Amino acid sequence: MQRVGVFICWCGTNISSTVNIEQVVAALENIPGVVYIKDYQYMCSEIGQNLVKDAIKEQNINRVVVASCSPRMHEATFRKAAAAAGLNPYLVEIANIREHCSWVHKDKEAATQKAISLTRAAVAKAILNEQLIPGEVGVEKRALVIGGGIAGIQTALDIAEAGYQVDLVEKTPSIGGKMAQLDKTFPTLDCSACILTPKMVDLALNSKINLYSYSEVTEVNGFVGNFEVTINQKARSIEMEKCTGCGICLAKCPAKKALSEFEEGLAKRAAIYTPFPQAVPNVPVIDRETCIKFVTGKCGLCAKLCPTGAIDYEQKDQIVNQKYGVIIVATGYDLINLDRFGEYQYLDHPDIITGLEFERLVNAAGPTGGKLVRPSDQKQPKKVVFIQCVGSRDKSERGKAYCSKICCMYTAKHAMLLRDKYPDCEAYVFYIDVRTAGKGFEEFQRRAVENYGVNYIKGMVGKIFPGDNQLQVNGVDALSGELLQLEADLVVLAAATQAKPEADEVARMLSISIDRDRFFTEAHPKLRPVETHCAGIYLAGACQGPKDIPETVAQASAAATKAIGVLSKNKLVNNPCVAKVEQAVCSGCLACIKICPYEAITEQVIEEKTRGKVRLRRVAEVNETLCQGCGGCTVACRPGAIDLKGFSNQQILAEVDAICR
Amino acid sequence: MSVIASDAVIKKEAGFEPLIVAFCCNWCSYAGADLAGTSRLNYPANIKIIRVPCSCRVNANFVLRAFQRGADGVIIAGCHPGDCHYMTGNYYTRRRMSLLKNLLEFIGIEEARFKIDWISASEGNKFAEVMNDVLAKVHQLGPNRKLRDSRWRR
Amino acid sequence: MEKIREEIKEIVRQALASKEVDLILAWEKGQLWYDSYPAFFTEEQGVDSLVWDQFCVNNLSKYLLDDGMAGQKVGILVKGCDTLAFNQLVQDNRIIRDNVVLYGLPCSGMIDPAKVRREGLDRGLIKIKKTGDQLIFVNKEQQIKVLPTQVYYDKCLTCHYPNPVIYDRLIGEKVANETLATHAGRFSAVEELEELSTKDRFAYWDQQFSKCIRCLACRNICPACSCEQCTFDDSELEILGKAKENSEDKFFHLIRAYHVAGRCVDCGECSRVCPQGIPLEKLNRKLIKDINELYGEYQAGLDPSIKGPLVTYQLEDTDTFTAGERGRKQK
Amino acid sequence: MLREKITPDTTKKEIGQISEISDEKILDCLQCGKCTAGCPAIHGMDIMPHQVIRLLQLGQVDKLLASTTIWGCAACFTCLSRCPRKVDLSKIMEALRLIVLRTKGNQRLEIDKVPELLAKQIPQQAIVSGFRKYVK
Amino acid sequence: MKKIAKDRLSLLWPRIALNYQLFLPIAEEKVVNFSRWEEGAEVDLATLKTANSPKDIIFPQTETYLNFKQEGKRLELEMAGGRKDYLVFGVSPCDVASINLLDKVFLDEPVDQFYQEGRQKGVIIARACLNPAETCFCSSFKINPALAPAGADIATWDLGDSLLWEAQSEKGKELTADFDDLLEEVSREEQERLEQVKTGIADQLKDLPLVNLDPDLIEGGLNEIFASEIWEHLYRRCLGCAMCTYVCPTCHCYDLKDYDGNKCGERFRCWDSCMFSDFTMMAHGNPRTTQKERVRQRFMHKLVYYPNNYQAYACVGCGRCTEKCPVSLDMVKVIKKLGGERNEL
Repeated sequence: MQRVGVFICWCGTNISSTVNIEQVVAALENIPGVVYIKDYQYMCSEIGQNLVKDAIKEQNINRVVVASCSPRMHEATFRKAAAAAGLNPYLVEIANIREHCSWVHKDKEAATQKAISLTRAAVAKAILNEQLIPGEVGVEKRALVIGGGIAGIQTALDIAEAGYQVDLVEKTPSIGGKMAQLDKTFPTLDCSACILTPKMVDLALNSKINLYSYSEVTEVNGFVGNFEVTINQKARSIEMEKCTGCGICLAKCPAKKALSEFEEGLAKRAAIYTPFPQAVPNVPVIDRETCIKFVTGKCGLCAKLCPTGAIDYEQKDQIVNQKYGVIIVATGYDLINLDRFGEYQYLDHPDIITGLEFERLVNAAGPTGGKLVRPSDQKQPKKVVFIQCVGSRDKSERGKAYCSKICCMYTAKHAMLLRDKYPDCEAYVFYIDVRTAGKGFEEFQRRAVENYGVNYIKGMVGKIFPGDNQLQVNGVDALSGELLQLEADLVVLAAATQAKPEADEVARMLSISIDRDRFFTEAHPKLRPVETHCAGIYLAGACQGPKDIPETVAQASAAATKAIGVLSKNKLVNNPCVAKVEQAVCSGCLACIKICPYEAITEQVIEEKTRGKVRLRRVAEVNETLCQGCGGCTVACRPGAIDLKGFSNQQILAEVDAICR
Repeated sequence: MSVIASDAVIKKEAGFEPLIVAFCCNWCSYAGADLAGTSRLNYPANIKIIRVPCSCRVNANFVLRAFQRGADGVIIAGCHPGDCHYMTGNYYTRRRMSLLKNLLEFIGIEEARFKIDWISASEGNKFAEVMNDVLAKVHQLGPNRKLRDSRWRR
Repeated sequence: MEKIREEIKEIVRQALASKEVDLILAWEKGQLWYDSYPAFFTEEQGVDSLVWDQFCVNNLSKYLLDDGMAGQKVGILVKGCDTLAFNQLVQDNRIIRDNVVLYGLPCSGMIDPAKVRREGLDRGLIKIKKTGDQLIFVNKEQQIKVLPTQVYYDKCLTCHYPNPVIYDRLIGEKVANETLATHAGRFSAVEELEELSTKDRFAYWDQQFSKCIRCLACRNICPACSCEQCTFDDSELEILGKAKENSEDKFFHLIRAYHVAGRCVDCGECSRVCPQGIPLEKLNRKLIKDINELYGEYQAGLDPSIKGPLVTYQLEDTDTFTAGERGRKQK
Repeated sequence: MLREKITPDTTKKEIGQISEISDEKILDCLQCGKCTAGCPAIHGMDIMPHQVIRLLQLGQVDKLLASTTIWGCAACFTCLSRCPRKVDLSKIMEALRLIVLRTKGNQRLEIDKVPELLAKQIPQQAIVSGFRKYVK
Repeated sequence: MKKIAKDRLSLLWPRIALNYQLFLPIAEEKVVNFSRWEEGAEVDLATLKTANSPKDIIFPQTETYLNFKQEGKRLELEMAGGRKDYLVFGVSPCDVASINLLDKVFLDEPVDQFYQEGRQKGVIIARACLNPAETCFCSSFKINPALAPAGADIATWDLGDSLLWEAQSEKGKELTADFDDLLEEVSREEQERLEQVKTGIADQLKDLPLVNLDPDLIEGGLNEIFASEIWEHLYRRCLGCAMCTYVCPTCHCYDLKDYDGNKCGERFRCWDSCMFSDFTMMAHGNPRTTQKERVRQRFMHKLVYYPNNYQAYACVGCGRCTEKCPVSLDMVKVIKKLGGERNEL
């Protein structure tokens, strides 16, 4: 006999201010099976949990219904509490009367009635709950990190540090990412390369880390502990083992017309190239689109010159199949395309540049050797205008509604660097708001204003008119209400950050979700910021949302910790809410096998005696460790021979009936 | 022995409070509903949500049972195609429910009573919008008598 | 047909005598002119009563599910439509292909006794002859020439597989696929209904479903309804009660049609056996039509190796419910 | 001036009218000033476009109704095309003009004056749009 | 004896409908069944064999026993019943005979109150069967299609332009008086024509293909028939549907069910069929686990068990199963197999 205990949470006043708890209690008293009802201010608190535990022990209840917040919030909490009191945790059911009721309805009477209805449905479901025991599955003790920027590097190093194998897959020829392109970092102004390159070298030398550069993940199957991943190693045209990184080929390559990606197109590179001198691995790549050998068939100079004979024009893409226990996604971000911001003339004038281009122009290793000159005439600028929020906080189709988070700080940094190096050069910053939330950030930005004399103007630029020699910047000082017309030599645009264009594809491949800005979605915005909804897949860095370096590194380490948590286990317990087959009813049509995304269902031949004859019959069987509990098979199964534990046909019908009462 | 009330009768029915049963997949739409809650986006209390692991868990039986038990509208909400937590579940939902929806229309059930939509975990707004929209349309249609069991009282 | 009947009998006798098969599923003649019903032949001697005429409408392949046949080699006479059903049962793993010997019979159509009665051709009927394109109904007084379209089952008039699509042995000559012309009209009745207003469509189906006596003949004759235990018979789940209630009638018919979606071979047996004349084939064909329009042409039972439309998907599939993605919209 | 309330209750009605007529959300504005910075008609304005919204946010409708700005706006939509918040200022200007015309009824242009203007060889579009703008 | 002109029937129907729920054979898309008459209905008196027998009017497919209501923890019960007066017009002699067979079951002790009420509230107007179909074999059960068996309140005969009308019970007489203004006296010549018609029917019967069927010839007692080998051969083609039992005018098995309608509900009976696998399902399972046993049960009941209890066969030879069974597993074949045939056809 099912004895249901119902526990109604006030959630302080979150629930009780809209839902009349007394009325809910009164209504539940009449439901057959409900033998105990208790309400409390904070059911999730220790006292609240003890109410549940005590009732299990003292009131002899064997089904628990908690009417509280979303099961996504505290289902696990109450299951644990029940287990602690000796009740199978899967006999607990949650009625969501906060997120789905008190928070969205204003009318108290209606909300109360709905709360009763939802709780009644939970009772109906709970009565049909059965004891479930989770199964176990082994863990492949190897992590995959996708993306070799600072996020990926940090994650890989941390996991390796804990003693686990890590494979890092980087799409470009070298790891380093955006951070490798930066000159100095805020708010300390230390040199980006100086802090990054040692980490890159560490990574290259770490025996636990295997680097797949110039590679891409093409397929991901499986589940936490047992992901099956296919990696495509693109043909470098260089044999990695033979190459010593001497650089002769780079110097002698006759095809030097391609724009350097690393230098943001501000310099040219050879067809055979390493993105930058400190690249890891320090092995060049042949860009087959610009290489004369590949385009015309003639040349082959690099092969002739290579002292180790490492050049291999015939090299093919290689497919690697590997199993992983966990996956960390650290695919980073991009700047938005400025095509649609016609008023800034970015496409039309070389002296209107992005912040990232500015980084390269002031970088000692950059195309100008660190000398800031105008790309148009190589002259040193005397007046530089910085414009913030180019596309950020922009609700229109051409921008991004969110704040890109890093621009205020890097613009302050740029202005400061400029004023520091060239005190005679004026710096103007147009801003909407200056946001400096971060350790030492406010002080940093104030230094730019107070010590370095950077002119901060609250206001925006309406349009830039390129003149003969200079750029006429028409702006406004919104505070004073005065129009400004500045004759600038150089304009730096703080273009908004955005998710990588491949994010959709990556999300689909990994079965993780992306938000409407196409950043990957974390499992919980506050409490599970590095996990995804897919167990065993974690997020690090700006692929999850705009971030600066310290935050990225922090998240990377957090993701590594989460990953290590999984890797350190020998077995993982399964979700026991999986499919099961009633073989007597199964007709063996095996539609379930055809649609199962996890190949969790197999065919089995059973012997059956009917009327004295032995009949061999095909039936389906579920592998409980592979089944993830989506329930698709239960619908494909017409007779209902395959059902989902914890969400059975009978349970859902009972919920429907109860909700319609 | 037709049971359709004439339009006039339906309109006269004062204080009609529709009941809408919404099946929401745990990973996207249920989370979207949670987000609507966290964001305090109002939608009417007439909508009651049943949590299912995936939209592909929703059987045609459940939909019809809801109508039999007096639901005036039924909603199935799942992850956007390509976003399914279980990789392929909503692709099957898409086919199954496309056919079911057409079949229901074919036997003369008003199109607006059965809504399927894709609502992601980040679309708290869309969740509230879809709910409000279905409710408004069902309100206009009046109570479901066509599929309701005449013995069921609500 | 008589000639072929004798040929069939000879083949059946030989097959039983040589133990090529343990049992043959065929038809036998009953007491009335139209009464050709399913029969099980196990002995050579019994084969005399075997019949092959224009009333052998029953599809025999579902009898292959009979668990009494376990371990036996079974022969079966099959028409074109029957082979589609056979293939569907193979696809649903209900039949092991190798345990069955198929004797294929080309068929140009079966006669609907109800139409014969309606035309008044049954009075004093002695026999029916077929010459060329015409049928001759012979009674005591006269011979009446009739076009097949007047007396054939509706389902035969839209038949598109008059010849078996799979067989081990074909008996008789294949018939020309002449009915293909009318095949185009397969969905015309569905389209007519689609053109109606929602209200009128409901009025139509409400009236049709209210006639149902829930005898379940439509389900039990259906070669796609091959489950060990039908979900309607699941006493624990009890999704369908036994009361004669409008909503339960609708539930039954919607779910019945929906459960055979993508597997219905459009043999029309459900409508044929309905004692109340409910046009069940319109529901099935609505689903077939939608599947064809939304997810590509598909004929269930044609090739068991092709996955059915509801156990597969395409990334770029359309749907009928999101804005801008609606498949063909009804009024 | 010492304000007790950001938006005084006395102007709620007008603010409501303006948002109803224009269907624009004045609270969307971040006061970045981009509208002002790019406005080609700025020189005939005593209140800058971004200040128009600020005044609306502050409920100071009276200042706006008395301003030259609302009559100076050419409804060229430059501001809208660049506004990061998709605020259509020209609609707000129109709403303000309508309030003036509806309450005071003083047409800025009389129909009899039109032939005279034509004689001055003002572009026809300007006359038509002026007519629309100044007459209700 | 009276008569009513055919063209006055359209006046008769609304008159009857004033005081009775009127059921008539009504055609709906080629299928004729007894349905509630309403203005404009397509009454079809020519079709003698309706798809369903009028059984479901007297013994509805679903009939509420009691209604219940829940108030808090209290349950209120209320007996159902209160049938309205009804009149069925145009019942064939075989169907009238079938009602008599149902009466034996339901009106015998213990009396079935609901059925009894149904019978009391009902008026049966029979119509002689002038044109028996080839699937008919009522004469095998000693039913004369030219006459209305006892149990019909009024008998009618179709003479083309008019219906002859004769009251056979008190109820019938009262009704005849009520409609006196619509009825006319019958002429001598018409009386003669009626006799001719009756002879014509008898002649037709001789020519019917199933006329030689005679269940009295079935040999053996209960045990022999039960153990007969014929069942093994017969049952195999049975689909296990309930068509034969639901179109049969004499099948009368039912199940009792409860419906929970949310704080209210009902206990109802509904037709059930011995062909179904869940028929008479009990806690320990089903007494008849194979279709063979189910098929045997049905025919044993009609031909052996019922006669043992009530001294009559539970079949009236209406021929509905003969015509409708999708696989021709009908009463005729069973009787024949059991030897109930006078000579080979």
